[in-house]
Amino acid sequence: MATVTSAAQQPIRALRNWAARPAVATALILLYLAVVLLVLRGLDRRHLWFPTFSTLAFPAFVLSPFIVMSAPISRRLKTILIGGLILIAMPLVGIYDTSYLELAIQICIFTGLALGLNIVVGFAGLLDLGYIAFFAVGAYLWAMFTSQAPTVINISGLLVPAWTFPIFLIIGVGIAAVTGILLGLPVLRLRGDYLAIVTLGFGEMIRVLARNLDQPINFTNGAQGLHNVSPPPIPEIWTSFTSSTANLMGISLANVTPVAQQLLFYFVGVLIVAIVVVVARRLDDSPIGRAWTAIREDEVAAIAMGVPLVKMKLLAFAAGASFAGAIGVLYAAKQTFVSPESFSLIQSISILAMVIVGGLGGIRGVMLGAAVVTLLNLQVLKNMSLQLNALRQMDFVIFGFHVQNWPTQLEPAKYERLVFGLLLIIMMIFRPTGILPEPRRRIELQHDDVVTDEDDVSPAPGPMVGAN
Amino acid sequence: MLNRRVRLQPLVLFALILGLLLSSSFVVAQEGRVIKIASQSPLSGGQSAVGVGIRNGVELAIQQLGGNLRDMGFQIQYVPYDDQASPDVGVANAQQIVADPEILAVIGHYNTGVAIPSSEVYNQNQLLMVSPANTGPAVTDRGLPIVNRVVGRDDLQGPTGAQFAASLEDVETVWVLHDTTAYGQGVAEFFRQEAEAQGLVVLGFEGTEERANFDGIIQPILALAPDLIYFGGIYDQVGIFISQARAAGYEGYFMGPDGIDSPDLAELAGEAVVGTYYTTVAGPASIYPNAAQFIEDYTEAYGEPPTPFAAQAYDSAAIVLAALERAIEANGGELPTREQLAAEARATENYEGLTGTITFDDNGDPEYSNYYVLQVVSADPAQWSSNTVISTIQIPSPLKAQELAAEGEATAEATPES
Amino acid sequence: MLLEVTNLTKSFGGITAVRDVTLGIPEGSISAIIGPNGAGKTTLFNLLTGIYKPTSGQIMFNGRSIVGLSPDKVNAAGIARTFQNIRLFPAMTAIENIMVGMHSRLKISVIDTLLRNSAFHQQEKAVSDKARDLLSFVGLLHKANEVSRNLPYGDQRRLEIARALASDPKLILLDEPTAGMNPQETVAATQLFRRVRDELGITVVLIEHDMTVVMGISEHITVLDYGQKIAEGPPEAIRNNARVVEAYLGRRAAGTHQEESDHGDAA
Amino acid sequence: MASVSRGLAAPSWSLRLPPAVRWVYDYLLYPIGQMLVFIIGAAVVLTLLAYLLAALVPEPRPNIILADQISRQLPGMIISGISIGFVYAMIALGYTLVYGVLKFINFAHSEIFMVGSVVGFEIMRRIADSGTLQQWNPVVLIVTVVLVSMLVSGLLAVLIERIAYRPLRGAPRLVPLISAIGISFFLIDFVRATEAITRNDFNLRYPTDQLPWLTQSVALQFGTTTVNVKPTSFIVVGGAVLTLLALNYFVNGTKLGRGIRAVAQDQTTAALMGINVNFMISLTFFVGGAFGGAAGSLFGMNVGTVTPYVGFIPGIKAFTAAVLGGIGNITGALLGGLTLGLVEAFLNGVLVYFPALGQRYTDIFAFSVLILILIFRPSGLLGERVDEKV
Repeated sequence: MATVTSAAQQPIRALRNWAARPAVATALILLYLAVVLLVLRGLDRRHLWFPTFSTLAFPAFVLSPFIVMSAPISRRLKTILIGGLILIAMPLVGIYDTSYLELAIQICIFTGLALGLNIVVGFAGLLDLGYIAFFAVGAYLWAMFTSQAPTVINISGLLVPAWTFPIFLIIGVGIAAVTGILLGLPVLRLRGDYLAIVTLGFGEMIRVLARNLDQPINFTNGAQGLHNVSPPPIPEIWTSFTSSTANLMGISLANVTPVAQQLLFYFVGVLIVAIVVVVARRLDDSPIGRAWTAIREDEVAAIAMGVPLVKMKLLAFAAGASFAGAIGVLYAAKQTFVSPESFSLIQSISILAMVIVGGLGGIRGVMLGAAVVTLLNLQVLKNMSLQLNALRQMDFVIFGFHVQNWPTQLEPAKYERLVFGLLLIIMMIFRPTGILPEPRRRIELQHDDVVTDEDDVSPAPGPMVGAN
Repeated sequence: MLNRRVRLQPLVLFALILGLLLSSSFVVAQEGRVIKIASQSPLSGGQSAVGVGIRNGVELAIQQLGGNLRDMGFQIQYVPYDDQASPDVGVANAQQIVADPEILAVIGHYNTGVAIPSSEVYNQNQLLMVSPANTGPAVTDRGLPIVNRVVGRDDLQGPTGAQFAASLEDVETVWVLHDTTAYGQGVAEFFRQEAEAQGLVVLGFEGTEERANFDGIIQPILALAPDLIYFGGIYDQVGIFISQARAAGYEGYFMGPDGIDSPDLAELAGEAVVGTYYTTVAGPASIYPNAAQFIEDYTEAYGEPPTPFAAQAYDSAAIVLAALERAIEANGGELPTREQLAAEARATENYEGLTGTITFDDNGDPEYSNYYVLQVVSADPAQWSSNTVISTIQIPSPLKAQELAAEGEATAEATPES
Repeated sequence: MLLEVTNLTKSFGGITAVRDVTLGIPEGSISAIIGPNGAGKTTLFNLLTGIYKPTSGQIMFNGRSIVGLSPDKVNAAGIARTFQNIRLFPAMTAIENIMVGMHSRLKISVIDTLLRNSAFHQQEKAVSDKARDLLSFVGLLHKANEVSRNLPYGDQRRLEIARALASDPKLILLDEPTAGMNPQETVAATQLFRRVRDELGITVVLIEHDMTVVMGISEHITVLDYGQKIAEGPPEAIRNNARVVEAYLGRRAAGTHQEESDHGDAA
Repeated sequence: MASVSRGLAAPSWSLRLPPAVRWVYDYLLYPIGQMLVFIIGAAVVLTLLAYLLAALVPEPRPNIILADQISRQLPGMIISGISIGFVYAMIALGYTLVYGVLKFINFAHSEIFMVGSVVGFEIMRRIADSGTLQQWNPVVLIVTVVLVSMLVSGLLAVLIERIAYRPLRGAPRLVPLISAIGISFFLIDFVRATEAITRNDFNLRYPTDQLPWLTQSVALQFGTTTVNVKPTSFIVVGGAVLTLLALNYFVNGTKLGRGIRAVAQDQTTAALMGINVNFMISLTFFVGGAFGGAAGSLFGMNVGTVTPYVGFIPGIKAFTAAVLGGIGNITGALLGGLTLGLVEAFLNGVLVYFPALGQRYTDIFAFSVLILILIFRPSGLLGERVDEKV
């Protein structure tokens, strides 16, 4: 038996061993990067199959830092490659085609949110279904203070100049953290199952409030949303830097300002994500992180060992919320429009899906999950629809099937939830620890009845009381 | 030493790759002058009936009217986007659209709340947008040079409805509902203001997100028994409300804005829909003398008569195509920039479209638009296009009205002299 | 007295699990609480550590009342415990388990944590050193980095004691610490309890079914039955107490047996 | 947790009566009495609160005397509150039964309800398409529609449990919860796709227009005010009461029900006693799903038009109701559903006169009530009082 399998696996193993040699691995990685970048550079929007190629190439590019990270190459080279990809290659790709820049910014935004939620759900084990509310708080903070909409703040002349953006990023952190504590104080004493519904309700309440606070006093401009929100000012030097970079690439930008602005948002997004990663790492690897793990694994033992439950849970809530606040400010400045519709339950659930798909508790996994789900949402499904439409216009025939006859009701972009739902179910059944599982998670999942069985100490229902 | 070289080589290679990126494109793009026109409307979700009609209208216009441009040696491609009636999706699409340098114009949207944020993105990139359906005042009042629309405005549509309501003999009290969206709430506000000005008693003004069970909303209405209920919303919500309100014993009139102008309203409301009044900025295609051919062609191509706003979408696309032709001519046969095209479109004057003659004012509103009041005649959705037009009023846009007023003053001043 | 319990009562709905119990634990002693199954021993521990709030009665620890304090505050005040069915943090390593146990003795500062300044590093170093000391005290230093779930049963028991010691308690409550152990392990464990008191000076209270352990180690025994204290005193007095014998004889044999098989399952 | 065992039936200390009388008392009189007590209790409390508000703010808007308006609306509000309250209660039962047995929130239950409403539509539509709708006896028609949707929804719930929950038993709570969310998303789009392809539309209108007995409202006289009540309201209430009685009998009076209760109390012991735990869990899902399906078709008949998105809001509300009453407790689900329905109806009826607030704040107020109740009674109105361990 054993010999048969090993014989069959021989070539695969040999290949794997070969690829694991640092020099080979380095060469393979560079080859991969070269191919991806060249394809991205060479794509022509006029091509019939552009949507498909673009859907293959850009995700391949986004995944490249993760591939580099897990490759058997030296740490220093990893750092340089990843740094180069994020700080140089992506901006260049983005200048070449700004739709990729937009996607990259969205990925940054959702990565930040997913990392924040990961602190609450992954580290401390508290299921928060209303996380989007903190994002909304940040977005509304910046929007209310800069929107030209006829709100009370605008009318009483309290609008702030656009250069205060960096300050508001910090205020956003503070306000969202305070909101997190205010929500947490009453609800964190509730049992775990109740927390889910209360946070869900809280998320909806924030949305309903945003929708309705246009009267009696107009704070949020209600359903109309806050329009003409200020983006941060772009320094002259940044614009000229953008256009000269574009010139270097042989592109003459008809319109520099929007590109420069998007580029700026991209770097702010990267900066925020970097900070979030550092903060999350440091919190995790500290007495606070150990306390969270303890709470997650056994609440009763944790509190009996002197871990103050409510305080630690509040801290997790506040830490998670604070990131969402800062990212909300960035989001409002980028969209220049904020309306209640952007903060629905489905958004909270998408962020949760990112955390789960990537690997609850692990920072690298959550980032990967955020990238995958965001791309799926914003690029893959949409491009499939566009591809279908392009084929339809050409009256394309594939295996005797006229693409024109494909029912519009079956356009892929309409099945976001279906794909999402299937993804969640399949992940949970076959890989509940996510794509890149966090090691501790895997141990926790082994035989978990020991871990989650709260009931044997929860006093009243136990045998002590009997059936009352 | 050896180690060092191994470490350095990849970096050199990586720099080389980046260098390749910096270098000018090495894949020669195929020659061929392509113009793309995009559209954004809800193609999925509850409002897709109208959204798909908009897409079809644009597609038909490009097929039928693109001949001149094709003769000039351009290939025209049409890229329809689905904004799902959501501002978020609309903006994300807009970012994709502006990133494609070949897209020179967008026809869209259906929802005012989606059009406003998306047009901010177009504006940053000077991309022309012509709206076939957005009636919210803020769409054009922001004065963006790239935003135009071929239809009227809610601050005129709402009041038109209110004036009509006031003209009904047995209407003294009204109840105003809206769907808490930018569009529905906006038009409902305008209705309420004018209704009060006309001396009607507004018994209630409520927003609701409810889409299935309106029982709780109907109870207080029944208690106050208004003569007319105005619902600023879209047919997929209003239809259900009408059916339930009638079933619960409400006996007065129903009225709504152009959002309820869809055969699906009849589908959803059933018998209760008969007699419902609605105002619209887009009369049924059948009332336009020029539209007979369009109705025929549309029906043949898509297997159903044109839905509301399909003719307006056709006109929007036609205006874009005409502006393109002019801009290309002015540019000596070369593709114009987006900016040039947007300016050319704004300069549209006396364009003879299916739905009337269109001249844009400085905000991109048509100088004159028609506002119609219609009444539903049948619960059969197929009969929707035969709804009775009760009245048609032509009203100038606010800018045009100012201009007229100024002229009027001037003539008034001039008269005594002459 | 380090710990003084007066008229402590706890009822759940209609059932009174602990009724009017009064007892005192002298500082530096090793005491035992015994009684048949369902006598309310574990409930008493849960009351002492703040997991349950007493229906009535008073608990004085080190001269101050600890009634109404939450379990983490009780821990900070100086009472640590182990659980009848081991409750380690299963996916954490042995040393991490002990580090969590020190929580109430640490200065938790978000700013220090984020800045990684010298205060943070010093504290982490101290924490890790002390955790190692404790591991070597219970003889588990060589397993510091093993995940606690994978440790053998006896090691898990010892690790739980080490974790309880990590908060520098004055009093440690051990809930059936030798349940499920074989005779050799039991002897080693008994020695460990004694060392806790002798070397660290910590007062020990244990709930135990194994009478050889109880009689061999404790200086003072309290007997509970149906939630009430039926006897207390030195081992010899308890051994000969008529009420204790009566309470035990009817049920003891079967009771002890069942307990042990239960723990066998849990392990 | 012994809560599931505490159904609607009379406690064991009831009088010593002949078996037949005893049966009538246990399975008819007592539960009906309990429902009446809940309805009257909640209605009286809310009416008093409403008048109290009217006393504090007599004229919230010019020419509107709040007390007069309340009197005029009172019967209507109570009827509408009861009819939606019963729908909430029936959905809440599905959450509560599953929670009682598996200690897990079946987030996909709102979509089981939605499927029930769509199945109800499909049956009625098909009958109408065959042209025989008017010939059906009303009672037979309604019973058929409700029973078929119960069956489909129940089987769907069993299937979901098999595919998405059973493989995850023993995993941390988060895991099945997330696969439930996945199921919920999947079902919404799946139903939409099916309906969009077969009917080219997914606004699904029950063909109630063809049935005058279903659409012509009945005028009821309450003192000086006349209230028009839709016949569907009676059907909802009647259907709900009948199915609730059946559930009560099933849980408390049958062997299978006893099995479910045993599994809810202690799975291991139940298995040792020879109860097939997996079967009992499937059965629980079937019963819970069937209730969701019944609620769905009754709701569909009442509102007329359903969509694949119709489940979300009633689902959330029903879950709130279940938590309000004490999740895991059958009587609690009934109390929670009726209370929430009535609270909503009263809020809708009263808030409308406060221009600064309006009906759009109904949900916020209703939810605040939930949070307040949870803060003071962390296990809901009828949940066991858990001695706080923290």
